[in-house]
Amino acid sequence: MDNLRIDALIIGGGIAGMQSALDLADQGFQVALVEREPSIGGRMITLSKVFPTLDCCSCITTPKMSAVAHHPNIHLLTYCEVQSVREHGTGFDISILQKPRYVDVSKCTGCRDCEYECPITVPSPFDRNLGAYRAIRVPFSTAVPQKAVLDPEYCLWCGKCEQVCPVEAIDFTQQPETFNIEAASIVMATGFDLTPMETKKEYGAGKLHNVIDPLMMERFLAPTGPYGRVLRPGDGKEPTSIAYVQCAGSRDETLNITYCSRVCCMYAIKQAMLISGALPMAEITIYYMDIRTFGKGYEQFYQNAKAMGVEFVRGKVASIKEDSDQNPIVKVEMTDIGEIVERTHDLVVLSQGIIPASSPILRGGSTQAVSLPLGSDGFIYVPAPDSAPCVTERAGIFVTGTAMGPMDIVDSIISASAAAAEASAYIRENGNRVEAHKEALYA
Amino acid sequence: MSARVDPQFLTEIKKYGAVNIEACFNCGNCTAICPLSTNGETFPRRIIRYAQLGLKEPLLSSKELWLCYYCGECTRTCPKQANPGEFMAAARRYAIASYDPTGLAKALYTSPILSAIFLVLPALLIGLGIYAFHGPMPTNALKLFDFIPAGIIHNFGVIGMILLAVLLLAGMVNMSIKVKGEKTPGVHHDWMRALWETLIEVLTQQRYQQDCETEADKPVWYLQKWFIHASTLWGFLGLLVATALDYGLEVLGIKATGTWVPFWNPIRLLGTIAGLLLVYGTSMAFVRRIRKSDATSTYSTISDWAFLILLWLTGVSGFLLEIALYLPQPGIWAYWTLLFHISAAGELLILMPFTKFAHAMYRAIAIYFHALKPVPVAEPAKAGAD
Amino acid sequence: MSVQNQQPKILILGTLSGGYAGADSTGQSHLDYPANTYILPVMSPVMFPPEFYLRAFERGIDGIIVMYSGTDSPYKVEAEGTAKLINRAYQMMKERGIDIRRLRLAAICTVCVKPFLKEVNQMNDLLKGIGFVKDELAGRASAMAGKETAHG
Amino acid sequence: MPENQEPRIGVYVCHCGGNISGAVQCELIAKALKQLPNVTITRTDESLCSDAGQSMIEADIKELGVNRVVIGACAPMLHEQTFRGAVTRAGLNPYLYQHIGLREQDSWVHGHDKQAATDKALRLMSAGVAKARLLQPLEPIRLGAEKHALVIGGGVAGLRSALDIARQGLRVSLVERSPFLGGRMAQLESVFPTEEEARKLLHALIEKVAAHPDITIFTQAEVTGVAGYVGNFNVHVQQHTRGVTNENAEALMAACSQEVPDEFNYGLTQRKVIYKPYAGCYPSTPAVDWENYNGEPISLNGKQVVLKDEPKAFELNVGAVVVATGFDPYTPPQGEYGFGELPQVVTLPHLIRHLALTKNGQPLQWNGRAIRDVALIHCVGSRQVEGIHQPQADGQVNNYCSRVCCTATLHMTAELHKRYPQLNIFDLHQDIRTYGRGHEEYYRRTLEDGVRFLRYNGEELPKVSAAPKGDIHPVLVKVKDRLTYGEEIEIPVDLVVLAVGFMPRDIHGLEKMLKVSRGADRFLLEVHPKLRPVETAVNGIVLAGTAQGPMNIQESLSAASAAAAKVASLLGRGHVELPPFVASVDEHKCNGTGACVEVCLYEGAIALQTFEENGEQIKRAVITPANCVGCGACVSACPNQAIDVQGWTLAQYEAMVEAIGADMSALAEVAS
Repeated sequence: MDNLRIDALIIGGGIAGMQSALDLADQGFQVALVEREPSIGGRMITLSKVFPTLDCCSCITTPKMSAVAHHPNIHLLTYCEVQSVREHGTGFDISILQKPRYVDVSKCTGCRDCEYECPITVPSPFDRNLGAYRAIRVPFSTAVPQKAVLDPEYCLWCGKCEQVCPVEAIDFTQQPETFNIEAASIVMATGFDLTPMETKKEYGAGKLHNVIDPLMMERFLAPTGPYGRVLRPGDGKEPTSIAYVQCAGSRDETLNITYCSRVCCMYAIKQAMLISGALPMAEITIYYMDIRTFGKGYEQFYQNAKAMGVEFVRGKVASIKEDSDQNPIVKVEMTDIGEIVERTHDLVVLSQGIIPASSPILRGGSTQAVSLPLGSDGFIYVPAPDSAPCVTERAGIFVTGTAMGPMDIVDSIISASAAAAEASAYIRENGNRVEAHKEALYA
Repeated sequence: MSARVDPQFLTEIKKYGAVNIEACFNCGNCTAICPLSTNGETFPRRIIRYAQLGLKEPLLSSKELWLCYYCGECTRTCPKQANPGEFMAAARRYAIASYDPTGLAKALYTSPILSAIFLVLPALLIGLGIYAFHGPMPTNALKLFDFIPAGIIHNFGVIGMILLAVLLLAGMVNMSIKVKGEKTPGVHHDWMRALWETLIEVLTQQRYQQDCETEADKPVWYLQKWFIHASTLWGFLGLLVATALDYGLEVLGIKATGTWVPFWNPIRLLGTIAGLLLVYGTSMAFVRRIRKSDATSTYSTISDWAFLILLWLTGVSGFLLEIALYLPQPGIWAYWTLLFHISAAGELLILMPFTKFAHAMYRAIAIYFHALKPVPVAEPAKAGAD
Repeated sequence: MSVQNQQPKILILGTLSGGYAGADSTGQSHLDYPANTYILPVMSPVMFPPEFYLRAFERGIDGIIVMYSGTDSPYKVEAEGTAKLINRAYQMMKERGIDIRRLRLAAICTVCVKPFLKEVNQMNDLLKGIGFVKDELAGRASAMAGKETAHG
Repeated sequence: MPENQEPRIGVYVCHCGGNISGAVQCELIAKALKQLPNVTITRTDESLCSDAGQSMIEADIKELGVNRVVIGACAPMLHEQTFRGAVTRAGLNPYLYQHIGLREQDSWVHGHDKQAATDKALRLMSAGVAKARLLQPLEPIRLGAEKHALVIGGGVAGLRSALDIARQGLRVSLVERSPFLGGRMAQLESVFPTEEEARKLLHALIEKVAAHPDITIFTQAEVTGVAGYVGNFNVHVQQHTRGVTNENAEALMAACSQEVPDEFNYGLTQRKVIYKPYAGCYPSTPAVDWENYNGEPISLNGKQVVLKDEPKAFELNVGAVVVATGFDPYTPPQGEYGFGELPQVVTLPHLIRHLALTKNGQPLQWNGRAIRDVALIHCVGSRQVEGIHQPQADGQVNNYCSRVCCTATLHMTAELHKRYPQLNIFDLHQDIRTYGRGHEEYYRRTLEDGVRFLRYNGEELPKVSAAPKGDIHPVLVKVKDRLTYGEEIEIPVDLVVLAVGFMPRDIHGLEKMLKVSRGADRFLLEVHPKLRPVETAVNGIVLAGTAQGPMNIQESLSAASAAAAKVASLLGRGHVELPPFVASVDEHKCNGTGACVEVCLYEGAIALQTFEENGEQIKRAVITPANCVGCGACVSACPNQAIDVQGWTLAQYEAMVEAIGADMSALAEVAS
C-alpha cells in the first residue's frame, strides 16, 4: 500500500462516515475512508427498515456504499486500523495498519467460490451470531468491496479455497502492512456499541434463552437475515407474544449510564410495527418510562403503532426471569394503575442503549491512537455544542454521528454533512489542499 | 375526590432520613422488585408518591409502610439511586412520630441534641433513683436483691409498664383508626384468623425469611438479615417471658425473686438462651451498621443507634449478671452491673413508643390489617326455590 | 447449440432502485430460479403506456412482472401512476382475450430476495398452467370467428 | 463523429474467471451474436474489467471503428462506470455503451441448467445489441452555476449557513426580514446544555458573518420573486429603508414618542417605533418600524422630521437558495388552559423574557403579585389529538412533538429554582423527552431541586381555572395524575406557564415562489429524511434549521452546516452537472396536447410554450432539464409518442422486447 497525501481522513465507514466522505469528495477534496471491518456499511447495513418512513434500510445504505466505492476522490481503505495520529503542521501524520485479508483484492471478483468450498462454519457477527458463514467469505451479500476475506482464527489452512479460486486470488502469505497517510484534517465517525446485555443482572445478564438484543431482532426482520422470519432463538418457535423492555441500558444509574440513548423508543416501535406485519397474530407490548418520539414524523409513528394495537405499558421492568419452558417472565409495576404484573411472553427484546464504540482508536492505553478528551458519558467531548457541534478539542479533528453521543440515522446524516462543512472550511482556511480535485465522471 | 398537593410534606419527611428520595422519577422499579409488595398493597412507590405530593393522610393510614422489612432490593436496583428502602424507613420514623401523642418521638428523630439528652437523662435518673434506695453490697455471697430490693424494681417496672402501655395504646389506636379506614357496611372480617396470622408472622418472621433475601447471594443462615433480626426479636421476647415468669412465681408465692436456681431450671434456661440470641442479634446488627454492609445498614439515625445500643447493653449486662450468679466469688462489679442493667432496661422501656422499638407494635397492627380478609358471605337462599 | 423455445417467456421490468437491484441480490445469494426470465432495468415503469404490454405479448412474451419500488420509489408519481397504467393494460388485455394474470405488479426492494423468488416462481407456475400467450391470442381470434359464424 | 455513423457494434462477453463461463457458453454466444446486423466484432475475455480487458475494448474502438459497445459481465452496479471510463478514454461518448448483467442475473442463478443459462444469455445479449443500435450520444446536463448563494433568514441557522457557505469560497447574500439579525435565539438568555449566554454565542457568530468579505447582509429585506433553476436562480428582493442614519439615529430614537408593544419581549414592555430590540443588537443602528410608525413628524433640535420608507427593489443571481426562515412559538387560543382569560397564565417564551427583565435579587412577581407556586404544563400546541384540541385556523391539529420544549421547560425550572429556591414548582407532562446529550441531566437536576412532576394523559388534559374565593392562590390547576393512579390532584398556584411548541411560520408565500412543499406537519419538506435530509424536491433549494421542523440550537447549527455543505458541493465547481436521463420532446411529433404537463409532478420540469411556425401559432411541450428527474410519466401520457427519456427510450425497450421474444433458432444453429 502506497503512502497517501489527502485532505481529509474519515475514520469509520458507517452511515455518518460515508456521508462525510461523500460530502467532502463531492466538493472536490481528496478523502480517505478507513474502516476496520472488511466492508463499509457500519451498523446501518445490518438493519431491516428505518423509521419513520419504513423504507428498506439497504435501499438507502447500498447506494451510498456504492457511491463511496466509485467516487474518484475517495480512497476506500477497508480492513484497516488507525495506529497513530501525530500533528504535522495544521494537519496530521497517520499510521494505518492494513490487516491481511489473505485474498488479493486486485484479483478477487467476489464470486464466492472459495466460500462455497470452505469447510469451516463460523458464527456470523453480521447476523449477531444468529447465522453462520464460512471462514473465508464475502462478508455479506451487499458488501463493499465485494471481496473475500479469510478469518485466520478459524481457518484450517486446508487450501480448498486456493484450489477453487478461478483467479488465484488466495494468498496465505499476506502479512499485516503499515502505511502512512498525511491528512489535512480528520473526521471521527467511530460509531457506537450496544450496552452489553450482561450488565443488568435483573434482566438475566444475557443468560436467558429468549431474551434478545434489538440488533438481533433487526436481523430477524431483515430480508437478508439468517432465517427470514421472526423466531425464538431458544427453540426456533414462532413467538406470539413479544415484549420490549425500554431503557434496558440507559437512564439507569445502577449501570452508570444516566443518559437517554435516544433511538430505542423509535426502534422498538418500528420493530413492533414490522413484527405485526410479519406475525399478524402476535401481541406486542412495550414497557417504557417515557416514550421519546421527538423527531420529525415520530410522534405520529407512535400514535399509529398505538392505533395498530401495540400495547404500551408505563413502568420500568424490574426483573425478567424464565419459566421451565424458557418463556421469559417480565415483572413490572403498571404505574398508571398501581398494579404489579408478572407477564409471560414468548420473546423479550431488551432495548439496550448506545455506548461509545469500543474502538481501540479511542481508548485503551498504548493503543490510543487519537487522543481526544471524552465527555463524562464516554463519547467524544465537544467543547462548544451550541456554537460548533462537530468541533473537538483538537484543531483539525471533527466528530460526527454516534461517536459524539446517541443519535438516530437522520441526525447522524445531518451531523455528517455538518462535520464535512467544518472540515472543508478548516482545510481551505489553512490552505493546505493536496491537489486540484477530480470530478466524478458520471455522477 | 381530589387531593391537594402539599409541597412541604416531603421536606418534613426528609427530616427523618429519606436520603436522595427526591431523585425518584416514579418508574415503579422498586414496587415491582419488592418481594413483599402485592397488588392492593403496593409499595414503596405508592408511599413515595404520597410523600412527593404531600398526601399526608393516605401515607399515615397505609399499612404498606409496615409491611416493608427493608431488605434493600429496591434500593440496590433503583435506576435513580433514590434509595426507596431508606425512604420507607424514614417514613416509618415519621409515622411513629405522628402516632406518638407526646411529640417526643419527633424530637428524638429530628433533633440530635434532644435525643442525646433524652437518651442519657432517664437512664441516669433511674440509676440514681434506684441507687437512692440501695442496700448493702455483700461480698461474701452475691445478694443482688439485698443491694436493690426486688420490690422496687418490680414496682418501678409495673408503673413504667402501665405508663408505657397507655402511651403505646394511644399510638396504636391512632394508627389503627387511620389504617382501618372506613368500614364497609355489611362486610364482616375474619378477625380471629387475622390475629392468628399476625401472631404467627410476628413470631416466625416468615415473610422476612422467605421473601427478603435474594436467592442468588444468600449468605449462610446465621448471617442472614432475617436470622439476625429474628434472633434479636426472639431474644427480647424470651427475656421478657422469663422475667415475667420469674415475677409471676414470686407473685404466686412459689419462689422469691433472687432465690438461687440451678442453670438448668427451665426459666433460667430460657433466659440464658434468649440472652445469647439477643446479644448475637444485636452484635451482628452493630457490625452490619458499622460496616454499612448493604443499603439497609448504610444510613442510621441516632434513634436507630440508641435502640440498638440499649438492647445490646441490656442483653450484655444481663448476661454478665447471670455469669456472676454462678461464679464462686463474684466481685463488687456485679452490683454495679445490676444497677446498670436496670437503668438500661428501664430506658429501653421508656424509649419504646418513641424509637424504632415502636415498629414492633405498629408492624404487628399492620400485619393484622393486612391479614384481615372479608368473610365470604353465604349466598342467600334463592326466593321461591322451594 | 440449440434454443429452448418450448418454455414460456417471462419479461421482468425491474426498477434500478427496486426490482433490478433485488434480482442482483438474489444472484449474490446464488439462489436458483427459472431461466426463462428476462430482466430489463428501468428507471420507473410509469413510462410504459398500456399498449407497450400488449405489444410485448404479441411479440411472444408470455408473462410480465413489473417489479417497481412503489412507495419507496425516488419518483413521486411511481406508485399511483404505474397502478393506473397497469389497470388500463388489464382492460385492454381483457378486450384482447389475454389472461390478465399474465401481467403482475409487485413491489420489490433492493434486498427482497424471497419476494423476488416468490413472484418469479408464481408466474412460472401460472404460465405452465395457462400456456403460451400466442395460443390465447389465436384462440380469441378463432373464438371470435366461431362466434360470428354462430350468429351469422 | 463516430456516433453519427452507421452503428458498428462491439460485443464482449466476460468469463468472469469462470463465474459466467461456468454456466454460460460464452464462446457460442459470441459466435451467434456475430450474425446479427451491425455487429462488427464479438469477443470473450477471461476478465474484461482487468486492465487488459479494458485495453482490448479501447483498441477495438480506435482500430476497428467500433462505435457502440455491448458488454455482458457482472452486475452493472459494480462495473458499469468502469467500462464507461474505458469507452470515454477511447474517444467514444460514454452513453454509447450498454451493460448486461450476466453474472448475478444468469450464471449465478441458473448454474444447474447450462443450456437454459446460455439461452437466456443469448437473448439478453441480443436485446443489448438491439438497444445499442438505437443508442444516441448523450451529454450530462451541465448548467452554469453562480458561485453565489442566497440565505433567507438571519437567525442562528441562516447565519451559520451563510458563514459556512462563505467559508467554502462562495459568495453569500443574506436576506433578513426584520431590521436586526439574530432571530429567536436573541430572545433567549442561556442555552442548554452548556448554560452559555445565548446572545454572547449569537454575537460571536454575527461578528464572523458581518466581518466575512464574501457575505452581504440585507436587513429589512424580503424576497418578492424567484425565477430560474439550480445554478441560476434570479431572485427579486425588496428592501425597506432603515429610516435613520448612523448620525441621527440615537437622537431620533430618543426624541420619538410613539410607542408600541415590544415583540422582542412578547409585549411585556413597550418600545418606540424607532428602536433597537436590545442593547448590543446587530446592526447597532436603530431602525424604524414601518408597520407601526404613524407617519407623524418627530421634533429633533427644533426641526420636524418626517420619516419615509422608500423601499428599493433589486435582483440577485444566485446558484442556490438556503431557506432558514425559522419558526413561531405556538400561541394558545383564548381559553386554552385559561390563556388570555386568567392573567396568571403565560407562555414559556413570555416567562423567559419576564425573568430576563427581572433583575437578580429582585423577587419574582407577576402582575404585581409575589409568586410562590408555579405550574408548568408541557405539550401546549404539540402532540395534539383530534377531537380533544381546538384545531388551528387551517383545521389541523399539531400532532407532532416539538422536540425542544421538554428540555427547555426543565432548563427554565432549573433556572427558576436557582434564582428563587423557595419557589414550589410543579411540572405537568405526558412524557419527559430529555433525549439529547446532557439533557437528561436537567431532569435529574430539577428532580433534586424538588420540582414535583405530574403526568397527564394526552386525552385528559389538566384543567386551569380561577381559584375559589378565599383561596390564597389565584389559580387552581387540576390534573388526573397518572403517577398517582389517575387520582385528581389539585395544585393551587400563582402562575401557570405553558410550554408552547413550534409552529410552522407563515413565510408570506415564499414557499410558493420557491416551489417547495410542506409536509403533513406544515413545516417545509425535505426530499427524503435520510437520503437527502436538508434538500428540497427543487434542485438547488435547501433547508436550514427550524423552517423544516422543531430543532434546538445545536440541531439547527448542524442542519445549517449540512445545508452549507450541500450548497458547496453544488456550486463549488462553477457548474452543475446532472445526469442526461431526462425527458426530451420530439418537436415533429408534439402537437401540444398538454397531457404530459398534466401528469408531471415536478414543478417547472415541463411546460407548454407557444411557437410561431409558418405563420401559425403552435403549442409544444418544452422540458427544463434541470427540473426533470426522468421518471417518464410524460412518456406514457403522450398520445403521440412525442416524448422519451433520453437513454431509456420506449423504442429501445420495444427493440429489446422484440429481441427477447424472437425465434433464436437460426442464430443458435450457426453457432453450434
